[in-house]
Amino acid sequence: MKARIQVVLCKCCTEMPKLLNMEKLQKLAEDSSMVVSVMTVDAVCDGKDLARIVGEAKEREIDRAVVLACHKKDISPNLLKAYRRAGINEFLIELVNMREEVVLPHADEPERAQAKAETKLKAALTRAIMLAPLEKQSEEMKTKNVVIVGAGVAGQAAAHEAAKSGAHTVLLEKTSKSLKVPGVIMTHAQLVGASGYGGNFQLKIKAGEKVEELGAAAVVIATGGGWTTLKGPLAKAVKDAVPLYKFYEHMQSGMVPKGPVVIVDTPDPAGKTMKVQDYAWDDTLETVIQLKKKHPELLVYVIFQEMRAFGLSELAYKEAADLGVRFIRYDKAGAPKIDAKNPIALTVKDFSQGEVLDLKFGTLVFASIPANQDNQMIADALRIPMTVDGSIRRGSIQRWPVTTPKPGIFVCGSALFPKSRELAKAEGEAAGTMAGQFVKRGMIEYGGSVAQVTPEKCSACLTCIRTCPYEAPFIGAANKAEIKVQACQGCGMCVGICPSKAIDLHHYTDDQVMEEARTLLGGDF
Amino acid sequence: MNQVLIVGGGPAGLTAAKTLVDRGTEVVLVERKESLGGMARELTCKGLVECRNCGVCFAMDRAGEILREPNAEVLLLSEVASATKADHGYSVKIKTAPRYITDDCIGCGKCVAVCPVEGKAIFPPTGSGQPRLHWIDKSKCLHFKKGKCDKCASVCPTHAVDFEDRAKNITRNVNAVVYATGIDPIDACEMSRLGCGILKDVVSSVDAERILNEKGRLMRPSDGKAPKKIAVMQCVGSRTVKVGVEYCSKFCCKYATKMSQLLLDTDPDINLDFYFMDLRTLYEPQDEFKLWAKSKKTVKLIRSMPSVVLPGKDGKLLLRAAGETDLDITETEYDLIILSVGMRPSGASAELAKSLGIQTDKSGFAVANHELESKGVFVCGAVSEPMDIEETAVRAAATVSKMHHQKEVGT
Amino acid sequence: MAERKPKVIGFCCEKHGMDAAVLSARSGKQFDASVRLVQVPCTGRVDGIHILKALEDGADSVFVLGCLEKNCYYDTGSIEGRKRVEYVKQMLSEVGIEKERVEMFNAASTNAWAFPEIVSKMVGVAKKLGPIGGEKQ
Amino acid sequence: MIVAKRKPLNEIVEMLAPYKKVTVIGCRSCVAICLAGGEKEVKMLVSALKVKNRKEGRKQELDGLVVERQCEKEWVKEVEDKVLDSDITLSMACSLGAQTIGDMYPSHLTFPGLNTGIFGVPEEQGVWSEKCVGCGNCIIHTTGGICPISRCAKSMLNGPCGGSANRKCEVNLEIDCAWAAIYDRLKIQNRLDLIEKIMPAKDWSTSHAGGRRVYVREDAKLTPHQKKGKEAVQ
Repeated sequence: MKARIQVVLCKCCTEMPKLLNMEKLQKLAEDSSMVVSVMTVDAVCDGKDLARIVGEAKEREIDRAVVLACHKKDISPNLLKAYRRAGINEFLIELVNMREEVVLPHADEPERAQAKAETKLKAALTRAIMLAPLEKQSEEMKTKNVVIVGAGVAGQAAAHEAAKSGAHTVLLEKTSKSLKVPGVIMTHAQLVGASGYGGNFQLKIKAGEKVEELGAAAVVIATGGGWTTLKGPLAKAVKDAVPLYKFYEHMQSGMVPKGPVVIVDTPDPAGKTMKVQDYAWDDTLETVIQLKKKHPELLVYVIFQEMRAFGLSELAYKEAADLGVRFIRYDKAGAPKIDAKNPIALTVKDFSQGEVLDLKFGTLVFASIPANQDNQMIADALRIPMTVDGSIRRGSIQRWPVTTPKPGIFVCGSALFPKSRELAKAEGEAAGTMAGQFVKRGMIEYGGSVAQVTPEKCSACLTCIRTCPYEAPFIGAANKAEIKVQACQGCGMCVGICPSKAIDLHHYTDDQVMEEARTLLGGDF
Repeated sequence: MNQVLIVGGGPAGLTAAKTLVDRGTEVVLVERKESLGGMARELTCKGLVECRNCGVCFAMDRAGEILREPNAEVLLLSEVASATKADHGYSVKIKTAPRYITDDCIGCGKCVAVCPVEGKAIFPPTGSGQPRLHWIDKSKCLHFKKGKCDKCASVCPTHAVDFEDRAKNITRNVNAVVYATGIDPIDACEMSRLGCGILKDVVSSVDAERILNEKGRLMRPSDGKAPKKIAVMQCVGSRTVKVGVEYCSKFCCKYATKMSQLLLDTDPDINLDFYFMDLRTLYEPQDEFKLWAKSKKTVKLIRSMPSVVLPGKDGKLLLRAAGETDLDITETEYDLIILSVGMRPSGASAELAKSLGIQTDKSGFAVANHELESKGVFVCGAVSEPMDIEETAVRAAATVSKMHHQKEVGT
Repeated sequence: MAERKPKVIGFCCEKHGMDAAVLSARSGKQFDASVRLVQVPCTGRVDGIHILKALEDGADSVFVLGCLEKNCYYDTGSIEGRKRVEYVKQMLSEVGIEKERVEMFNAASTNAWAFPEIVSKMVGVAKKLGPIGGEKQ
Repeated sequence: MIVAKRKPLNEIVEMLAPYKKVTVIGCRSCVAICLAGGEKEVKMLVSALKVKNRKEGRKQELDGLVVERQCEKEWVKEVEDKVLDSDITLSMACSLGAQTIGDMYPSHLTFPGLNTGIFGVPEEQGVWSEKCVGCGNCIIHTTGGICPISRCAKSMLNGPCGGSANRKCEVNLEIDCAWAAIYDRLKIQNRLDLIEKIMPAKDWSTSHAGGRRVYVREDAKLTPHQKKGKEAVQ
């Protein structure tokens, strides 16, 4: 293996404080094989020095470099750009974090620090020789479509925001409600299948009876809560019980509710688990206040396990109480019951007062927001994770709050977690913006440090396919695993788990990792 | 060339800045303190093995990104002196106080060690704040007071101390302002009956977080021993007319529950009692915390607000509280008591806010409205209402998206 | 020569794992020099072979450091990583080698205290157990 | 597929202790798929053994390699020299692989590295369950597609037995009663009448009871005339 290596030592990072013996390091570098140029610069982050480095690199026609500097994240952008100008592939540049790994933490032990630095240099050189050039590719997004599943508060907000950054929004709505939002609106439509990857999805959408294909660059999941799927003894006992949002709509439309009105947090208060569905408190309080203001004579009860009047809705809580709304807290033991034979009275034990109450009611309202049943179908179609209680699971917060683990798929509102209208709207806007920005790029960047399969070794055991969070591996025409490069994020999970060692990760191949480790362990410090 | 001024380098400001920068808008971020991160700097990550979604790392990671961002101008130790309406936005004057430390600082802390001033005049960046540079408080530093001391300068291995550093006045023309000055924690000592400020081992949650963030362990301030019996008390300062904070601060239950879990992760044989009014944990439909508490023998959830904390025998603390349903009074001994304090909006009624035309509601929070936004002033983050980091991030992104729209309509 | 220096190697994910190390360094924290860091994109990339090979090549103890579980940049990477480590630990105990020599850790980018603690723990293990097969190696 | 499990390493260590030069051979078929004897496992085993030897200060040459299908002579042939060059071969394939090598090189020692278990189905990643014992006479068309021979602890043909309670087996309360499952399945298929039918005692001669079984396909066999090399010689 022939190579022409340039070694760059950054004084700013590796010398300050005066700890390491730069001359020795330089000497070591010069003496190692295949090193054609060694430079010591004041600061690699400094434009002038970068220019010098590049000049030298061109002149000595080096083909790879080892840079001893500081934290990768800080220097790599400019450094790599500079080297690209010198026509050197970014994956042939090995950055060594001398500053944070050697100089700073070992300030009191110069000898050991020096030895460690030298070993790290050796390791970097070993690795540099093994590095291979990699090209990043890009692919045009075929459409500007942002498909938004669900046209609730969050969905509509998302549509508005996405449209602002020039995306074509397609809103899928299960019912036939008419809306004023930009873009296409498909009623009676459901997402039933999907293929592809962030930027170029192929979605199967069931509109009415027929199923049609639709290309999409990004997907926003805004299915909201599963209001319609209220389950539990109370719901069973009282046929005409309504979910909160319905009650609210009726109220807006000027309908006078049959009193007294009883609002219960969940239809399954004595449920096996300690399940208290995060009851849309702000909405409930808003509703009862309006109700009380409209009809002061009406008796209104709110029955709950946990009063989650977050933030400013605490004030609404007070206001409601002052208006004469009766709040009753219960616990498992005294959970509300309704005699199915005469479903007009509800028995509940007021926990704080300890008395058992018999409440006659005209209207029974449930404020809980169960997880939406459709989530399962959608998560299945898009192959994204869910939580145990049936809502969509958000990806790592390292990425962003409203994202799923899969790039290009965003999620907002009660699909993630039961929320109030107001917050759902904000999340919708956030998700919409992100989707819009994602589409605006118009290109998918991919490749580089991604996984690759050696077909001869593959046993098509499907382990990689089951393990990958991004659906990148698939079984190709040759009945061997292949990697969908556009979907691969380069985490290497499939590589680590492949029982036949048929997959390897570019830039972090087994040999590269183990050789580096070996060299590092070779040093004595 | 459109530039946006962001006031406040906390979670809200940072998220807004990042969102804007990502779409090619240039931002000027003005932070009063010496490092980015706002409240998040001093908050601890609540996970040991498993993430508990406190969102702290999210804010701090953004801080790191913004500092690397070429399109973001970060001004630390700075205040916006004035913002006057100009065509296409505002002309803002920014005062930047000198730091007296250059970027060469490597955060070794030798300078702090040698500083002769009582309570030090040179400080490391607060908590996990970014960037990791020290700074000198001119008002305390002997070099400026007496004009001779240069101990820090002489000991600094990278000669990063620069007494010649001068204050700067910067003027920028921006076409929008994001007002995200965030919050101030309520001082637990406003509730003197709970022993804060009188008894050493009564700490506010803010202190607890700071210590956890620094050391990863909680110690008794009095004798530095590891506490074995801890009480966590909710709604200190929130939901109390006395302190004048009638609203619920929203995030206290979240951080307190997660912190309690962290405490038991680090030391399983801690006995922990959790006093609360209503358990308002965020994003937990299953009441995970209740389930968790049930599964631990050493954890008790007590629905009661303790009335008073008294000194007990051999350095312990005595906490008096009424029972959950019956009203008989019980007294329990603790090694350490953590008061979960709420928050107040910070700088919602500051001069700058007024000059920008930001009004406040009766609880003192800044009010965001369309009229303001049409003038290019956007209020976001916890200064507008109580919220946790994750919600802050979401809302900041949402707010900024409005601005995007404004510009297309406006200029 | 003085008493033998322990050899500790850590496979460190380039996201929060590395960030935690960097932050602690920038906070002026000191830790034993004998730790060697190998950067991997994600702890999910770490393979049992890497760990065993490191022990073969003379490491006294090996640790893997990744993002907090459920907060892994690649969603499930650090969970995978932990599984690999557990498997290796089991293999080691089967051949009668102290399984404490191998550990999995998680850290977030914001806790500066975590990394030095991890290092001192693993160095402690290395010092206590000494090199595999004694000094002669 | 055939599902196997790695032997406890201490057993393997013991087996190999006396020998200086060891070749570990894995297989890319069933055992790779059930994560027991693929290249990864082979490499990890070799590495673990090397670490062990390092500890014991034992000098032992260990080499690991993998073949496509160890139960077929041709594939094994490819690594013949490696095999014969060593004192002992540790087969990381099912016992079929181990025996194939053993039969090919009788004088050479070949030890098993795996415990060959079951004809299993991967229920989910990391979980394999037995669903066939290879009795040589399949009857699942009469039992709703569920094999009582393998899935019932007593291999009952006319179950369930008296020990079946709340869908669990009396032999081990962890196991579901196969006949309960069969009942459900037949019910779905509206073939419950089949459960009434008394099945005659099973002829086990097609199974292992009939002695070692050899399946021959005359039309597929090569005639002496076709055979090449020494195979042609009777």
